[in-house]
Formats: sequence, C-alpha cells, structure tokens
Amino acid sequence: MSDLLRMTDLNVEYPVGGGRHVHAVSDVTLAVRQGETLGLVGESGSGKSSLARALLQLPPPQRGSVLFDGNELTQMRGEALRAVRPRLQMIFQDPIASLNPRRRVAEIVAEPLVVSGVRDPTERTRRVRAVMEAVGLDPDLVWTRRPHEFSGGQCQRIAIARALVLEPKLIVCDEPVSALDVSIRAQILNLLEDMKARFGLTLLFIAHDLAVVKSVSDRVAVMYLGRLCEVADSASLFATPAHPYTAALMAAIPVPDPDIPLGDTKLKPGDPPSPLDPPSGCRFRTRCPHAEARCTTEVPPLREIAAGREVACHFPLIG
Amino acid sequence: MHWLARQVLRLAVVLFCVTLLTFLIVNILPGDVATAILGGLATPEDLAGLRADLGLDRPMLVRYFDWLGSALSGDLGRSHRSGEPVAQAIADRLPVSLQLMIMAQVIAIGIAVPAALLSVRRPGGLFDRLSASTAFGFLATPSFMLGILLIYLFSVTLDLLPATGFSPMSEGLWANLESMILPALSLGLIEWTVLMRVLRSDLLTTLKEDFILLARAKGLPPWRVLLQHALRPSSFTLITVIGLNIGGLIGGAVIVEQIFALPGVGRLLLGGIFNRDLILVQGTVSFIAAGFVLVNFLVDMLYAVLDPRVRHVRFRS
Amino acid sequence: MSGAVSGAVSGGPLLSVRDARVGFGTVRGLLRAVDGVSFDLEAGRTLGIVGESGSGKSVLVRSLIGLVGSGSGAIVGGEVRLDGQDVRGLSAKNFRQLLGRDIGIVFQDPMTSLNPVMKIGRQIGEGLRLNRGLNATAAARRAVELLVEVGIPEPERRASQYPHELSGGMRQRVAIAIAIACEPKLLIADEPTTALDVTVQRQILDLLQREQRQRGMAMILITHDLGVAAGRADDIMVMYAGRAVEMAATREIFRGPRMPYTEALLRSLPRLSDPTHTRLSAIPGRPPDLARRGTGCSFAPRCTYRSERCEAEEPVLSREGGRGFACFHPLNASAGTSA
Amino acid sequence: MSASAVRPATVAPVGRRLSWAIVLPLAWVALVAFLAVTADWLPLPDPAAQELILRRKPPSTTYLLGTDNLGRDMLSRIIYGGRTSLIVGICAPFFGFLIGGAIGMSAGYFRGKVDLLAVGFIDILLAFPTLVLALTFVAYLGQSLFNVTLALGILSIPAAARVSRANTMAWANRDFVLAARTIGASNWRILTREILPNVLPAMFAFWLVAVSVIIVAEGALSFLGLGIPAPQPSWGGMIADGREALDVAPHTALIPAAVMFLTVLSLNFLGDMVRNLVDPRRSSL
Repeated sequence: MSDLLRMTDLNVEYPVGGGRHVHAVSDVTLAVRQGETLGLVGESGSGKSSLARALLQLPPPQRGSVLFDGNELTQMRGEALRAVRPRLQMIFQDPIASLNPRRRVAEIVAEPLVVSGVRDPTERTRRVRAVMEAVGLDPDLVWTRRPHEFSGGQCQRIAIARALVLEPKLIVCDEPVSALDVSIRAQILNLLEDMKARFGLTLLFIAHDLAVVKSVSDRVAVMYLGRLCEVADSASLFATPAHPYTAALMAAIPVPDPDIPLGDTKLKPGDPPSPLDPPSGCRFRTRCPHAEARCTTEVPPLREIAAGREVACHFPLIG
Repeated sequence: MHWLARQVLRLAVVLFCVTLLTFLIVNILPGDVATAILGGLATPEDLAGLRADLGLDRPMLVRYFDWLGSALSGDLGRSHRSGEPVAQAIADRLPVSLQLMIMAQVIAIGIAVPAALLSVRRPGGLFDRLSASTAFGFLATPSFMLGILLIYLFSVTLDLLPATGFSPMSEGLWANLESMILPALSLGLIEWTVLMRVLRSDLLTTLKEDFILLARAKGLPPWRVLLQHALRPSSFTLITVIGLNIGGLIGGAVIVEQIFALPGVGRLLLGGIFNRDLILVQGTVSFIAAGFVLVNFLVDMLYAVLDPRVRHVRFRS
Repeated sequence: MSGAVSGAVSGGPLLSVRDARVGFGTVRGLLRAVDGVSFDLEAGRTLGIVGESGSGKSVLVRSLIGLVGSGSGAIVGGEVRLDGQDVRGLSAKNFRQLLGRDIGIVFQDPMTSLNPVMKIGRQIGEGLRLNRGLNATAAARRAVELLVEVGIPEPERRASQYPHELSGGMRQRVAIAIAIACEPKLLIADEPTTALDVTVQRQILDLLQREQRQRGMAMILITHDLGVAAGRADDIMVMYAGRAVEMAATREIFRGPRMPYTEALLRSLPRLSDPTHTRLSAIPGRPPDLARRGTGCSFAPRCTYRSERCEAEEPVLSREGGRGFACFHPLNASAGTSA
Repeated sequence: MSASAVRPATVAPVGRRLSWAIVLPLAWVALVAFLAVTADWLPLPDPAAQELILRRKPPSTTYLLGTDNLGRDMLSRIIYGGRTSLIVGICAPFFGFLIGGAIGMSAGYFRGKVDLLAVGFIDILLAFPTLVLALTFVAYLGQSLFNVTLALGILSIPAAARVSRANTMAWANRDFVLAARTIGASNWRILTREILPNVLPAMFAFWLVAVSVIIVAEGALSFLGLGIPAPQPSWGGMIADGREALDVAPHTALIPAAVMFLTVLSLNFLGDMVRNLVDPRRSSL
C-alpha cells in the first residue's frame, strides 16, 4: 500500500507568554497509508491534536514537511492550498461547537460545495441529500432546522456529512466520540466504519481511549509529550507492547469486567511533566520503570525492531 | 519582571499618543485661535503678533515637542487669558476634584457591595428585585439631572443643604462636607448601580462553581461561603470596572462642578473651552487623560496582586 | 455480597434513601431529574452509581446532601437517613454540622472544585477548624499531614500554594485530602477521574480505594465509565432517565444483567479483547427528554425486547434474590423468574 | 459528562413573557419617535417663538406643558428636542459601530499585529474621559448637529470595537470556524458568513444601550452649552435653562428631565431584554 499522507520531522511550537514556548510536537515522522485507519493515541498534552491541526496547516507547523496525495502542503499558500483542502477533511471532538448555531443544517452541509465552486443549486441539493441519507439523517426532517435542535450524536452525524460531501480522500477524526454519551458512541463508530468502506476513505483517528482506537484502527501510533513512542499494527501492538509507556497505558485502562484483575502500570509515582518543560533525553524517563542514565542524555530515535514495528526506546520490552 | 517592563513601556506610548492627540485636536481643528481670542474686530497686525506670541507660526510638531519637553519638567505653559501658570492652576483646583471623586467612589462602593451581597442571597427575591429596579432607575438618570433634582429636593424644598458654592476644609470639616455631599451624591448614586450589577452578576456566576458547593459541603454557614469563598474571586471585574468608570466619573465631575459651582479641574477646563484658552485646555485635557491612564495602570497592577492566577503568569521570572 | 443494596439488614445501613425525587421547573414543564430512587448503603462498602449524562446520578447524590435545592428552583422529595437519623428533618445548622463532619465529597473537575484564590493549606484546614474545633496552627499542621497521606511531595511548600500551581492529578489529591479531613463516614466521589488522563485516573482511584478501606468509610462512586465501576465498586446501581433500573452486586451486573439497558450498554462498549473492526452492537435512538416523558418504560423505545405492556405501563424496581431490576422482560431468567 | 446535568435548568426568564415591562417601554419609545418624525405636521407652535409676557407659565389647556423662561411652548420644544436627541442618539452609535465593529472583528479574528494595532488605538481613545474629549471636539469643531453627532460617534468607536472584538474572539475559537477553514473558505467568507451572524445580536443589544448613553451625553453637552446651538431645542439645554428658575417654576426643569428619564429608562429596559434573549448568562452589564 502506498502512503497517502507522509509527515516528516514535524515540529509544532506555540508561545504561551513570558517568552516561553510549548513544544507540542517534536520531530514526528509518520505515514498514513492509502485506505487504512491509523489510530493516534495519547493523553492530554501529548500533542496529538496539535499534530492534526498542523498537518491541515491550521496553522502550518514550524518545521517539517507534510506530503499529502503528491502535494507538499507546507510549501503551499492561499489558492493552491484551498484547492487541496476538499480532499483533506476533519471531524471534531465537540460536535455542537463544530456547527455554526446560526445556520441551518442544509446550509452547513452545502457550505463546502459552495466554497469549492459547485454553482448549480440543484446539483448541490442532490449531493447534500445523498450524503445526509448516507449518514442516517432524514433530509426532509433536518433540512431547515438549526444545530441546537439536535443531540450531540445527531450533530456529529451532521459534521460527518459536511466532511463527506466533497468526497475527500483522508479524514482526520479528532476525538470524534469522546464528547458523546456511552450509548451513542457505538453508533458513531459504526457509522465511521461504514462511511470508510462506502467512500473508500483513509482515516487518521485520534483518541485517548485505547479500546475505541483498537476497535477501528489497522495500525496504531502512540504519542507522549510531543514525541512518538511506538508505531505498529493494531494486533501486535495490543498483544505485545514494545514501549513501556504503551504497556502502562494498557495496564491503566479500567476494564468493564470485575473478574479481570487490575493490571500493574509499573509507573513511578508522580504526575506527567508539563509540556512547557519536557524532560531531556527520553521524555517518558521520569515515570518509566526501566529508565537508566542513557535515557537522560540521549533521545531514543524511532527505529524498526521488527517488520512493521517501530519503537522509540533504548530498552524496548520486546525484540 | 519582563511583564512589568512591557507594561511601563506601553504606558509611556499611550501617554505620548494621548498628549499628541490632544495637541492635534486643539490645534488642527478649524477655528483660528488668534481670532477667537481677540475677537472679529482685531487688525491683521494684532492677529499676526498674537500668533507669533503663541508660537503659532512655527510647525505643529516642533510646537508639540517643545510643549512635551516643558510638560515633562512640570511646566504646562501659561494661560493667555489670566497669565496664570497652567500647572499651578491645576494644582490649586485638584484637591476639590479629588475630594469629590473619592467621596463619590466611597458612596458608590459603600452601597454597591452590600446591595450585591444581599441580592444574591435570594436571586429573584424581594430585595433583589427592589435593588435591581432602584439601580435601573438611577442608571437612567444623568448626573446633571440628578444634581438638579437633589438641589430641588434638599436646597429648594427642604432647605437643608446649600445649593451651590464651595467651603474649603479651612472653614471647618462640617462646612466642607455640607458643600460636597450633594455633588458627591450626584455622582455616587449613579455609579453604584453599575458596580452593583457587575458584582451581582459575577457573584451569581461564582456561586454556581463547584468550589462553592465544596465550601457548603464543609459545613460552612451561608454568609461565610459568600464572604470568604465567593466575594474575592467575584471582585475582579468590579475592580476593572471601577478603574474604567473613573473616566465617566471625571466627565460627571466636570458637569457637577459646573452645577454646584465647585472650583475644581473640570470647571477650569470648561472655562478654558469657553474662553478659547488654548494652552489651558491643552494642559488640562492632557493632565486629566494622563491621570486616567495612570489610574487604570495602577488598577491593572492591583489586579495582579489580588488574583494569584494573574500574579503567577505575570511575575514569573 | 449484595446485602448492601437489598435493604432491611439487621443493624441498619449507614445511608438509607427512600423514594428520592428531584424536579426542576423549566419553560417546558417539570423536569423530573430524579424520579423515585431508593437504596441502602452499609458502612465500609462502595456503591457505584452508573449512568449516562442526564440519567440523574449526580443530581440524586447532590440532592441527598442538600447541595441541590434553595435558589436553583429545584423541588426535592423523599427520605434520607444517615446512621438512622432523618437528614431532611434537621435544622439548617445541624444539617451543616452533619455535612461537615460525616460526609466528604470529591467532584469531577479539581480545577473548578478548589477555590482559585485561597491557599491549599487553608482550604484543607477550613473544615477542620469548623467541624473539629482545631485552632489555626493545629489545622495547618494537620493539613500538611493530610497532604502527605494523599501522596503529595513537598507538602509544606504545596500547602502555601494556590490550586493553579498544581497539576490536575495533584489538585484531585488535594480535593481528596479536603474530603477526608474530618474523618467522614461517607465519601461521595462524583466522577472523580473523568477530567484526568488514564494513567493519572488509575492513581487517583487507587488512592480513593485505599483511603476508603483504611478508614472504613462507605463510598458512593458516581461514574459513566462501566470499567471504573467494575474495578472499584462492591455493588452497582444503574440509572436511566432519572430512575434506578438495576441494582446488584458488581459481579452479577457484569455476568448476567437482568435489565436490557444494562446489557445493551455492556455490549455496545468497544473492548481491548476484541479484534480490530469488530462491529459494535450500538443502542439505537437516544435517551428520552425528561420534561416530556410519556407512559411506560423510559427505555422501551430503544429496547429490542419491548412489548405493548412496556409502552403502556411503567415497570417498578422489583427485588429478586438480593437484586433489583425494573423490567417486564428481564434477561438471564435462569437466575430467577420474571415478575 | 455528568456535570452538565447538575446545573439546574434556568427558570423561565421574566423578559420572555410579553409583559408591561416590555410593552410600556416600547410604547414610550414609539411615541417619542412618532412625535419627533411628524413634528412638522403637528399643530404645534414654533418652538423658538418667544412670548415674554407668558414666561414660566405652569401647564394649562393652552400650553399643555407650560412655558419656559422666555415664554416658549414647552410641549413643542420637548418634541423638537426629542427629534434632536433621537437623530444624535441613533446616528452616532451607528457610525461608531460601523467603524468600531469592523476594527473589533478584524482584531479579534486575525489577532497578531492587527490586534496589537487595534488594541493600541482603542487604548488611546479610551484614555480620554469620554465627556472631556467630546467637549474638546465640539468646542473646536464648532457647535452643530452634525459635529455633535460626529464627535459622539467617534467616541462610541472604542466601546463598539471592544464588544465586537471580545465576541469575535469567543466565536473565532469555535471548531466551526476551523471547519470552515478546512473546507477552504476565505477569511472574508468566514468573517461574514460564520462569525458576523453570531456577533450581530450582541452588537444590536449593545447598540440599544449605546443609544441611551449617547442621548445622555448629548444632553450633557447641551446642558453645558456646548451641544446643539441655541434656538434649536434640546432636552439637556432645556434642563439647563430650567435650572435657573428651579425655585419659582420647577416644571421648566423637571418636565424635560422626566421625559429624558423615561426615554433612557425605556431604552435600557429594551436593551436589557434583547441582551437576555441573546445570552441568558450575561444578564447584566
């Protein structure tokens, strides 16, 4: 499979006042293959959302390249970038905030068509109706209503319809179900899987919930404090995590089964460091049970330890 | 102290722009000053002489920097009506204006804070509705109207207090207060409404916070929850508004000093405007604007002292 | 065992709630946020209350301790007994005393549940001074001890800091220190880890559980996360649309749910043990509008087992062998026969 | 997730019901506006016509609201004064909001250097106490209806800019703006189609309040004798005139004061109501 999206040495920094900067994303190199779902896992402060925004050039990253479908996005500006955007869409965490409260549902879903120059109103109506039906919204019922008349799950369907109407190649899903109620999540996850099959999509699926990520992702990348820890196919990553952080994350997950004993995270006590002032060397070393002197001085590079398995650790748990 | 340095720099820039703008307004706007001073019957020679006297024949920017230079050393020039040094004229009248504004502010805060605290104990209750309606009424009353109503009520009808005129502190504290109470009320009775509404609204927001629930869960009685937990985090907008509203208070003071014939800075300014006393107006307006900017600068500092979150961000080395 | 929720156990439960109701007057009519919930909780046990947003789980618990009510337009009903004492009958002063001494609370977001402009030490000591009669010095000393106990390094320095100077996990530890300061008999944790990361969540839940066991407190753990409840609660009460729809010992709930909603919820969860791209069994529809509730079972419109009776008649919570469920067509009938 | 459920549902806002609290202010403002517009066709005496023998007459059947110090008909002067107040009150904030709104929205949306410039500009205008700047402006521009409107319009720029900037910033951070950018919408389209419709209601509510503030400011200028020039009637000027006869003919000051009070009060009521409709949380200030 070929790469649809390739980020190389991506760096995102932003100022936080007082002359200080957050290093939100540091030297991330990651590819998303045509037709796959790549899960991106991390806790708050891991830089996963900054990464998503940077690859959409909103705003562009400070350093690094983003190669999407043959276009180097970081070199593009204005009109040229706008021409690429329809192929690269995004779904947001808070579905209500991602819809303009003053506009009607039909207008919201048709807006991408208007912006990208579909002038014929009947053509627009046809396509909007088609995509609404695809995501399970009844066009006649929702057409003239406004977002606040819908629940979070319905709003997320509207947002998905808006992302799909231009028939994009890649959709970045930034925590698409974490703001939804437990009983609604499965509906939206199933819908994303259906849409992926139907429209031949490639997905970059960002979430903090490992179980959710596993259920949809072919491959998974784990981030910690702005750096990649591990990239592997979903099955082997969850069977035998190679990075101590991945292992800790998996052990920390509360499992909805009282007969499975709580796992041991093996983490050193203490909270995650602030992304304002990340530790030297390996950023996970302050909590890592296997940390040695080398981890303080030397940043572990992301290296391949087995076929399709990359890990950034001096002392990986396997291999 | 990176932040502090930047704030001081900003203050300097604003002060520079403010004085420059005042200078431009007074000098560029139509209406020849010399004609205004000497009247329509003056001869061209007289006019030219006066212009040279006032330095009006030199380029504007040169004049501005001249003025700024002497202003920085405390010399604001001389009024060309009375010949009095402008700085001296302001200094003479400043105590009256300051007393008026401080008294008004004390009245405003003294009414606003208890009223807001009592209002939020039962939002929508009798006291809340009563104080809200009263505030609404006063809010719709301009200070010049309130001043006249107070004179009508306390001087004309009840004959309790003097209608106009000022008694300095040297004539005794009571005589002084007697002459100041109605002017201060004219300002304070309007000002409190704004402060009360701001504080009430912030208190209501704070009272919905979880930490208030936690304080109640500790078993604290309602008044302690209100005073120890809710009041301080709710007072930051109030402080900002007090600072910003000093601008309105200064404007109100100009009017009130005029109504009650108080010899303050506002009346000095009005006299200058009516007499087309260029240098006096330039000096007074610059002085008032600079004072206002400085007060807001101090309020901003106070904010950082009172709110540990802001202090944390600003004074981190 | 399930004795804690079955009620009527000799010696009497620590907390006993009967027919709790909370209603809010809204533009669209009375919103029944909590509609007739009863349960008992014994000392030393943990009750997990599980439900989605709007299920009424937080409102229920807050109403028990008088934190919903005056001023918010809420109408609160039902009977609450703590240690056999009728809580609702107490004078305001006595109630505050009870609240301060016997009940501790931890809220969801430690950012908003700590006073931003008050030093941490003082926030911990405040309750001690009020309810345990400690003077300022003793309260300050005790506050530092409590900070040590909840695992905060450099406790003296932290005590003189403000909440924003601490990380999220540390703030929640401080909130726990405040909650346990007065040695309460009942600890209420309202979504205590929802605002935290998984690895931090784990530490906080461990801390809560340790304190609860050491002190023999009863704990109510409110959560929307079935995983959190599974690992920490002795018994579980599932709430849906303001009502308790199922109550049982934790293992029984997860092994053989009787109420179709519980089962559907469990089945809709993605699990790490399933292979990628396993189709999830989603629950269709969404929770009902509490201000416009019709007759019948609230879950009926989304339920695969529904009958005409479910739409016409409201099932009451029936108790059967120590567990309760509100359903006309209970599942796993082998554990008992349907009502 | 569950915290939102705990927040008690807000009780139905009083303003939403069609009560006397809306009807009366609306009726009063409508009456003042109607009379101001139709004044030329109404059977009114010339507001400038003096009748010194009939000065300071209390209200009677001939002179419904009495006469002033110079024997001019008070009713006529009140109505024509209302025309002045409304022209200045409506036009000045409109001008200020057009310019201030544009500045504020650009600053709040683009941030960075644009924001820095705009905030600096606002800071400098705000550094002058409003009335002092208005006085200076009018004194040197010359007293006329246009100049008074222009001066007060300029003075409403910073307030308008602040309101629109704060609102724009709040909305510009929403995900729907980011969503509009991901589909390639231009800044102009985002500002006009996504943000403006959300900022407009707050601006409208603020405009209503600004109208009453400007009416008061115009009153203050006229009161000090620096507003609309003499024979033309103005409420502030009438109050100033009436002040001289407060002991013998209090109606000459109290009637225009009452009219102005009612007008400002009504506008504040309507402004508050609109603001509550726009944003129930920001119910005051």
